[in-house]
Amino acid sequence: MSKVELQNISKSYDKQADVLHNINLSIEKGEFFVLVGPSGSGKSTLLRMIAGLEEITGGTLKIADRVVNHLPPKDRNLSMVFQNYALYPHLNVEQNILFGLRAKKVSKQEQQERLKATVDMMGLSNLLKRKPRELSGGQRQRVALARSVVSEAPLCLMDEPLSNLDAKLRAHMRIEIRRLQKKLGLTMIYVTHDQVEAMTMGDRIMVLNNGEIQQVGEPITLYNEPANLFVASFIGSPKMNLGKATLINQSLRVEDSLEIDMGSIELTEKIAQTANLTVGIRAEHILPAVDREATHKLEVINVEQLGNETLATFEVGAELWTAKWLGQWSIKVGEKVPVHISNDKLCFFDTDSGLLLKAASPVKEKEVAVV
Amino acid sequence: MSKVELQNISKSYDKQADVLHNINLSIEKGEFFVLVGPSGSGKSTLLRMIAGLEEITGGTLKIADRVVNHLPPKDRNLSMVFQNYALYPHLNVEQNILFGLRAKKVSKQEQQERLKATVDMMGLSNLLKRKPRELSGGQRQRVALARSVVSEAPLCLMDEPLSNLDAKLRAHMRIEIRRLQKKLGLTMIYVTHDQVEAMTMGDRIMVLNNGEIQQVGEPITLYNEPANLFVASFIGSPKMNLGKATLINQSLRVEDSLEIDMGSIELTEKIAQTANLTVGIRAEHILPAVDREATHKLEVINVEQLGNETLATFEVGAELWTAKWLGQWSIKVGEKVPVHISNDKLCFFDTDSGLLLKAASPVKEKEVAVV
Amino acid sequence: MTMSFGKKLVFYLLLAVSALLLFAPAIVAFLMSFMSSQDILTGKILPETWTLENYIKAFERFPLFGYLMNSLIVSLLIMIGQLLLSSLAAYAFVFLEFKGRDTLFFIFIATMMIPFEASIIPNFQTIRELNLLNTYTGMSLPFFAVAFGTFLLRQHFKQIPKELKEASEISGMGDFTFYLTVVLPVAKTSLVTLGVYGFLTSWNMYLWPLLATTDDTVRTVQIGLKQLQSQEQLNEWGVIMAGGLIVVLPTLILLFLGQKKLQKGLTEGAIK
Amino acid sequence: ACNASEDKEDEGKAEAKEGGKSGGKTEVTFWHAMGGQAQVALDEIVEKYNKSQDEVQVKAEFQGTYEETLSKYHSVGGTDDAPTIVQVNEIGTMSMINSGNVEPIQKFIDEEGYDMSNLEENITNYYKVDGKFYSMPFNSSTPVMFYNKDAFKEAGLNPEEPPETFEEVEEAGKAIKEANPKMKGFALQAYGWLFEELLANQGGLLLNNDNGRSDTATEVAFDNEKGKSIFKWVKRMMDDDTFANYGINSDNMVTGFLSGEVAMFMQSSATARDVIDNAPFEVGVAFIPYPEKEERQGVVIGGASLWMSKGKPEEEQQAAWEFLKYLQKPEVQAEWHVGTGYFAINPKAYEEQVVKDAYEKMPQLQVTVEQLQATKPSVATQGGLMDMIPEERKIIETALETVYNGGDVDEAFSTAVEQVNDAIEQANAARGE
Amino acid sequence: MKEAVMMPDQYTQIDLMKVKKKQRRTRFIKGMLFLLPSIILFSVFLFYPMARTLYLSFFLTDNSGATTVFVGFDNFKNIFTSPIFLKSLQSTFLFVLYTVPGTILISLFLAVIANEKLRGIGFFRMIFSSTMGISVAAASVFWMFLFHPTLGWLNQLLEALGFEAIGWLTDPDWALISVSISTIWMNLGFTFLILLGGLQSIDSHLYESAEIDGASYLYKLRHITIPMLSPTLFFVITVSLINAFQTFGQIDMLTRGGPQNETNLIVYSIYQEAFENYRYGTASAQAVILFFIILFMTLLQFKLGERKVHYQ
Ligand SMILES: Nc1ncnc2c1ncn2[C@@H]1O[C@H](COP(=O)(O)OP(=O)(O)OP(=O)(O)O)[C@@H](O)[C@H]1O
Ligand SMILES: Nc1ncnc2c1ncn2[C@@H]1O[C@H](COP(=O)(O)OP(=O)(O)OP(=O)(O)O)[C@@H](O)[C@H]1O
Ligand SMILES: O=P(O)(O)OC[C@H](O)CO
Ligand SMILES: [Mg+2]
Ligand SMILES: [Mg+2]
Repeated sequence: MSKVELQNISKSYDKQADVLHNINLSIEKGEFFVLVGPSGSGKSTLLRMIAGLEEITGGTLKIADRVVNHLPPKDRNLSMVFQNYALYPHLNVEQNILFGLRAKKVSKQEQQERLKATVDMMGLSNLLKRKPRELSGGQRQRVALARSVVSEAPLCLMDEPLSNLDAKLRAHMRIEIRRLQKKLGLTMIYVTHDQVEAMTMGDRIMVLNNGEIQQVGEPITLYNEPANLFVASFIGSPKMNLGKATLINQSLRVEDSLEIDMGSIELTEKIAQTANLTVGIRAEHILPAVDREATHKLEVINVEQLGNETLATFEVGAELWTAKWLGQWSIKVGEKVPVHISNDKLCFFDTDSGLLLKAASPVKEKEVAVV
Repeated sequence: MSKVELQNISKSYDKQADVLHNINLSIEKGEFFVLVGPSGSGKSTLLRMIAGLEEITGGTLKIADRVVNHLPPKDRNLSMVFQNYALYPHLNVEQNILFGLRAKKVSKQEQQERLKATVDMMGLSNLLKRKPRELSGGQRQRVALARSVVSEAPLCLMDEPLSNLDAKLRAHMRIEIRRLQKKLGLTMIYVTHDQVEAMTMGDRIMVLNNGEIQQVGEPITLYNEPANLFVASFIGSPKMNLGKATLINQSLRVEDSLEIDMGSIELTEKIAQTANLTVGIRAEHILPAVDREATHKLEVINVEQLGNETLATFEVGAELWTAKWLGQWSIKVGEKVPVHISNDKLCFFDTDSGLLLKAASPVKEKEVAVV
Repeated sequence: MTMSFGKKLVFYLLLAVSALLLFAPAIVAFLMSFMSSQDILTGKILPETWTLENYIKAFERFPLFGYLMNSLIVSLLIMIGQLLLSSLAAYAFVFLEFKGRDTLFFIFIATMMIPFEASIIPNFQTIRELNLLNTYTGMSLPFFAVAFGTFLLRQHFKQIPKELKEASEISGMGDFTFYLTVVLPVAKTSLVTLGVYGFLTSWNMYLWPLLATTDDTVRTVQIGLKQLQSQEQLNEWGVIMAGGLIVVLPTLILLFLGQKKLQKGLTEGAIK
Repeated sequence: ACNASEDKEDEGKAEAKEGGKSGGKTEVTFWHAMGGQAQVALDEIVEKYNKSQDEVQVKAEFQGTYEETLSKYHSVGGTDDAPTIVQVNEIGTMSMINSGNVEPIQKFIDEEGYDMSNLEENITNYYKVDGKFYSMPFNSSTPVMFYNKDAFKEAGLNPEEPPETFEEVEEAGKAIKEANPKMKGFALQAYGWLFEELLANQGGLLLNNDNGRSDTATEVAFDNEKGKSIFKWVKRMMDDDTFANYGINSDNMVTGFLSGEVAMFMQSSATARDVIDNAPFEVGVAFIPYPEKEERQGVVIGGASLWMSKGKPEEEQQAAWEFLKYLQKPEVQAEWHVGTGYFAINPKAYEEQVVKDAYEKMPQLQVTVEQLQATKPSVATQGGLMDMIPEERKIIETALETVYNGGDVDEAFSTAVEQVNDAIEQANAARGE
Repeated sequence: MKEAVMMPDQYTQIDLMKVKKKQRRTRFIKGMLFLLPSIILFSVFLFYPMARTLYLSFFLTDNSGATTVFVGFDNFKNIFTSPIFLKSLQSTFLFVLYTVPGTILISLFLAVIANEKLRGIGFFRMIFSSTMGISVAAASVFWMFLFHPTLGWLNQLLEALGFEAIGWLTDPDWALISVSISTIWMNLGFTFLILLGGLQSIDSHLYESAEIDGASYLYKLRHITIPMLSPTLFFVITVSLINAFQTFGQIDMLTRGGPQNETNLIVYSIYQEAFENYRYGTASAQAVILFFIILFMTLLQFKLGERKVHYQ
């Protein structure tokens, strides 16, 4: 319910200058805002600055239209869920949840009311007397969430809250957190290094690298139109296949080994004039040439059968390209396989600046008839 | 190059009896054999017994047709890569790799030769003088591998060697290990809790639960024909959708909420006679009813856009079922979406014994014309 | 790991011989404390007849029980004082950020290098001046602040996830409350370690209680033992040994009870 | 922390320092250095005294050896923790006077006109400094030579005629060794006091300025043949292999004597009861020896006297004085004498029946008295007086040990002289002299 | 209009600076409050005495320790020309030389054999650590008897084996060794506990890995155990060193510095000088020397030792 504004925020540590650099950002009330980026890119730092756990070196931070740079954490009216949950190991679930309320001297009765409501919502009612070490990872996670919910703070910060969980539980918790946030109308700032989480949970994603914003936008936008090479290779799994390319007339030569005819596709002036081109194509756009005409034959370096899909890896010059096909395909390592690379699915980047020159032609949004 | 045979192997600790129970298994020369199972199922114990680090409580262990129950580790002619690498922190990379050879008093010259060969293969040549703490996770992993390779032991054991790496590095190392094993013709026993690793690396997989073998077979077999409910929900991601079902004539009622007409599909006597049935269907077999006729309409609980695929979650009675569709679908939470559940893709299990009664009709293996 | 039978045998042999050698002085003392003087003077190894005479005498000759109580009080005082001061200081060094913190910490650590014995004279004079000779305070106060304890606890506190502190900051909890309600309970084990260690070392103190007491009513058991020994002119070894055993019994029991924790706690604090 | 401990401290202190009164009685703390039999005897006397009246309660506290007691007293002198009465051995006299923390008992003698003349003259001689009594003599001893009569018999020596001179001791030692190779002849504990006594017995002075009695001593007076003769004597016995070395440990020496390792040794008469009672053979007691070419001069009074602290309440001091007087009574001294081996400082005690009975049983106890009475009064037998004598003893002890362990006599002796002179100089400097 | 917008911003700028300063001050005060009890006690019982000791070392004193005459560096000159003090220094260094390596080697051996996973190992660990619970006074009494020239078990044993009895505490050639033996014994427990802890924190996988590589027991000891234990070893060496220089109790009870000052270790010498000879001045001078010795040794140890130590 709180709007968060960052104006020219920057951060330097004694030992490391410019951990964050001129961050300008506005997060809307009730928005689920996801922060992604490689390790060390400054995600946690940003979050902790918003929480007031880290001093702000420069710029202005506003929460709910109030400058809060100088306020200690407790006066910012927010809650935070830590990566390792930060549960007090010597307190039981109930005491953990109420810890903050007690510190704030909330009346006993209100404590109990809020506790009950929260605990019911999170399904923790019959774990109240357990110590954290007697809980499973997922249960701990929920306690940490409950602690944040019970505080009724309108702004909630989460730092990689799911990274310690196993895949199954993680999938489950993803849904729960999202549901809760919607229900309570929280403004959520959520740090993760997991792309699936980023893609599936956020209203908007911000990609951070080296303390600079790479792109802010809706998940699908980031997937389809990555602003630069970094975002392209960071968002999506398997990562986008990339290769250096030279354009001669309408023919594209990738990594000195792959010729792609651009046919009738119109290439802007910009692309033609870029000295060093990099092209990218998503794994699902290298198609098996079964129903389609084969554009290339590529040698298979590795095959991974995931059951419902098959990942084939090919060598393209110095690069390894991966294709992702639905179903189970019987391909053998060493075979040369005919594939179809749709030239309209290529993205073009300027190798030097890394910027996107042209995105792949939009995929048609598929719809299911809704009743 | 060593064959490994386990005959009636079992293991009890002082504090915990029957950690492993009557394991019978034969691993072929040069095979890449993967061991999976949930935490505490006995994977490490089994591996350590083969290595000679743990006493064998009962049964016979043969390596290369020789009974080795009584032999100390060093006489079993094998190498092992530990989950945490177990690098000697006070020795540099070279010393780490050569530790075993020195202990065995291999001649200086041979040490150097083997070192060079191994190091070149693993791309460690310019890290030789570094201490482990100065290496990245992936580099450490490679040193641990190199240590095992340099020993030239024909049998190699690995205990969750990739579990500490990040996703990208992990994908890379998967391929490298597999390549190395093929190249050296090693017999490999590989413990993992990661299904992608299990599915993509192993010639055969063994699923262990509670110290008992659940199923042994090729990855695809395990995916398509899980021997029981445990394997069904353990192999594959997202996990197989399961639900309790009752069969009345040819009509299947799942979780009291979904009616599936079995149409012309022939159900064996066995299925008809089973009191408690559980049916399962993989996420990719719940299809969007676009080109196909809709068999059901389900309410969407959650949608996850992964960019190249969309996961939709539906409520089916008490269970949550997930569908996985290629591409980007615009569905909203709360909508009722028409889907097609192919009745021939259903697996049938006996709820009480957990055993598979009938697997899904075989998927047609797709083939690409090979040149 | 599996170990061959022969290897096991060798280890047991080594262990048994070492244990015997190491414990011999204590065993000798134990045996002698049950011997009559006659047995001792004739160089017997085992008592001819086991007698409790020596223990009775030891208690009769000396207010050993009072000494034990004094030792207990002084050791407990020092233990509590050390726990309190060290934990407060360690808290500041770990959880508070302020100017000069690292310098102060360095100074604290440097005090470990000042031998107490080297400054014993002025300390004695101070205690005398403060009129604290022959008081429990005088015997314990100088040992309340110990760099070792601060250091040990600091190492343990550092293992408390920083997030606990941050979480409590966000929920608006003050430092002292956090120290009391979170740090102390969470670091219980390390407090026990320091407690046992502090208790053992103060129970075994020698020079200071020797100087700081002149009065039987506050004397500690170590000094009592020394007196017992210097007073028994004709080598009533049995009585002396009985006294010795009475003196070591409480600490041995405490040590055996706390051994595991102590070992773990001490190494952790010592190394990292 | 401070508060909590203060509470306890108050309790502790309350007990420790109730001071003046306890249960209506005036309490007198009495620090002493008496262990073994002597402690048993002393405790008995104190208990009797406490029961004999209901005005004064004496609390006797053992404080270790004389050195430890003295140093402890110095460390608390002038504070509330100081005892009412402290027992200090003879050589601590000067150090006590200099400390300024004592109440000379002359004050009480004068106030009451108490008659000190009924005490043994030799003893009062020692403790009268500049014509004034600072402390009350209590336990006085001299060193004597104990010998094993059975061993003498075995060696064909006359057990009733113990050796008198250094040379005779040596001869006896050889005879004993001959008869029993496992037994040594003589043991001399490395103890400064014994050196001083052997020196005085030849008429040698310890310090210049008349043993420090006419003026503060400025250097040693034993740097001569008399002093060295003692070292030489030991050396000769060592060469004969008739000397038993127990270093500074008196306990071990006594044990050695009792278990038949050595036939003769010198020690304070104070241990007489302990030795006689515990020996499984007949013990002889004799005068201490002297070099043949010298004449026997006799011994210096050893043992200790009792001092009163300054600054204590009038009442407490008075009570202490009462107790001190009690200790002089013939019947008390008689008991003390036979219970330990110390003299009776009040000669009337020898007429008590207890003494007579004891002499029947243990005629040896008489020797100590005889030796004292045979002493020729002189500056030498009056003994040295200075505050650094404890240090002198340490130095002499080290020198003796050096000889015991094969060191060169001349070197050890001259080093000792040098060191003692240094110590004297320093002590005088510290007093600003 | 523009200015109007700017104004509040400026205010907040100034405010922020002030607020920050204030916050810094309160943080400092809070930190000090937590440290205050320790700082006070350190000042009273550590820093002040150090200064006072230094001060005293320039004076002569009377029996109660009050200064009388200022003598400058005379006290230092005196002790450095005094054969007794020089002897005491020599004995102290010898004592350190005997006890520190002795303690470490023996406890290392004990820790290594007690680190095996064997049935009943807890019992042995208990025995090995027991001397930590035995006080100096009690231990001295025990050893005093063992060293007894006639009754002592050591001499009885020697005689039974046909050797000469030894004057353990009276023979100047033996006294320091005897005291060292008993000291080593007293220190074993603590050192053992720490070393055992160090051993147990070595990752067992390292040994398993070496086992598979075929390394022998001694090879593992030499190439894994010792290097991995080096930080712990470094710690115990430092602590033992400091402790050895501060030995007092056993001297006071066993030998009182004798024979011939052979065992007159520096702290005992300080004690005697101050509390038996009443020369607080020279005693303080000795204490100052002791302080510098320990400081120097510790620094030296850190300089030389650190390099060889392997930290994780
Ligand atoms: N207290 C500190 N002092 C100096 N540098 C720091 C400090 N804390 C973090 N850094 C540096 O700041 C950078 C950003 O750190 P931050 O923790 O924000 O990264 P992150 O994006 O959260 O990474 P991860 O995904 O690994 O958690 C890193 O380079 C880190 O080394
Ligand atoms: N030394 C031991 N003593 C007693 N029980 C043990 C011991 N080691 C393992 N176990 C038990 O044996 C069972 C199997 O352990 P194991 O380590 O083989 O599991 P795992 O399959 O490797 O699990 P994970 O995936 O968590 O590594 C567990 O229940 C464990 O608690
Ligand atoms: O042992 P004592 O009491 O006879 O005293 C001997 C000496 O005089 C002490 O200085
Ligand atoms: Mg982070
Ligand atoms: Mg495992």
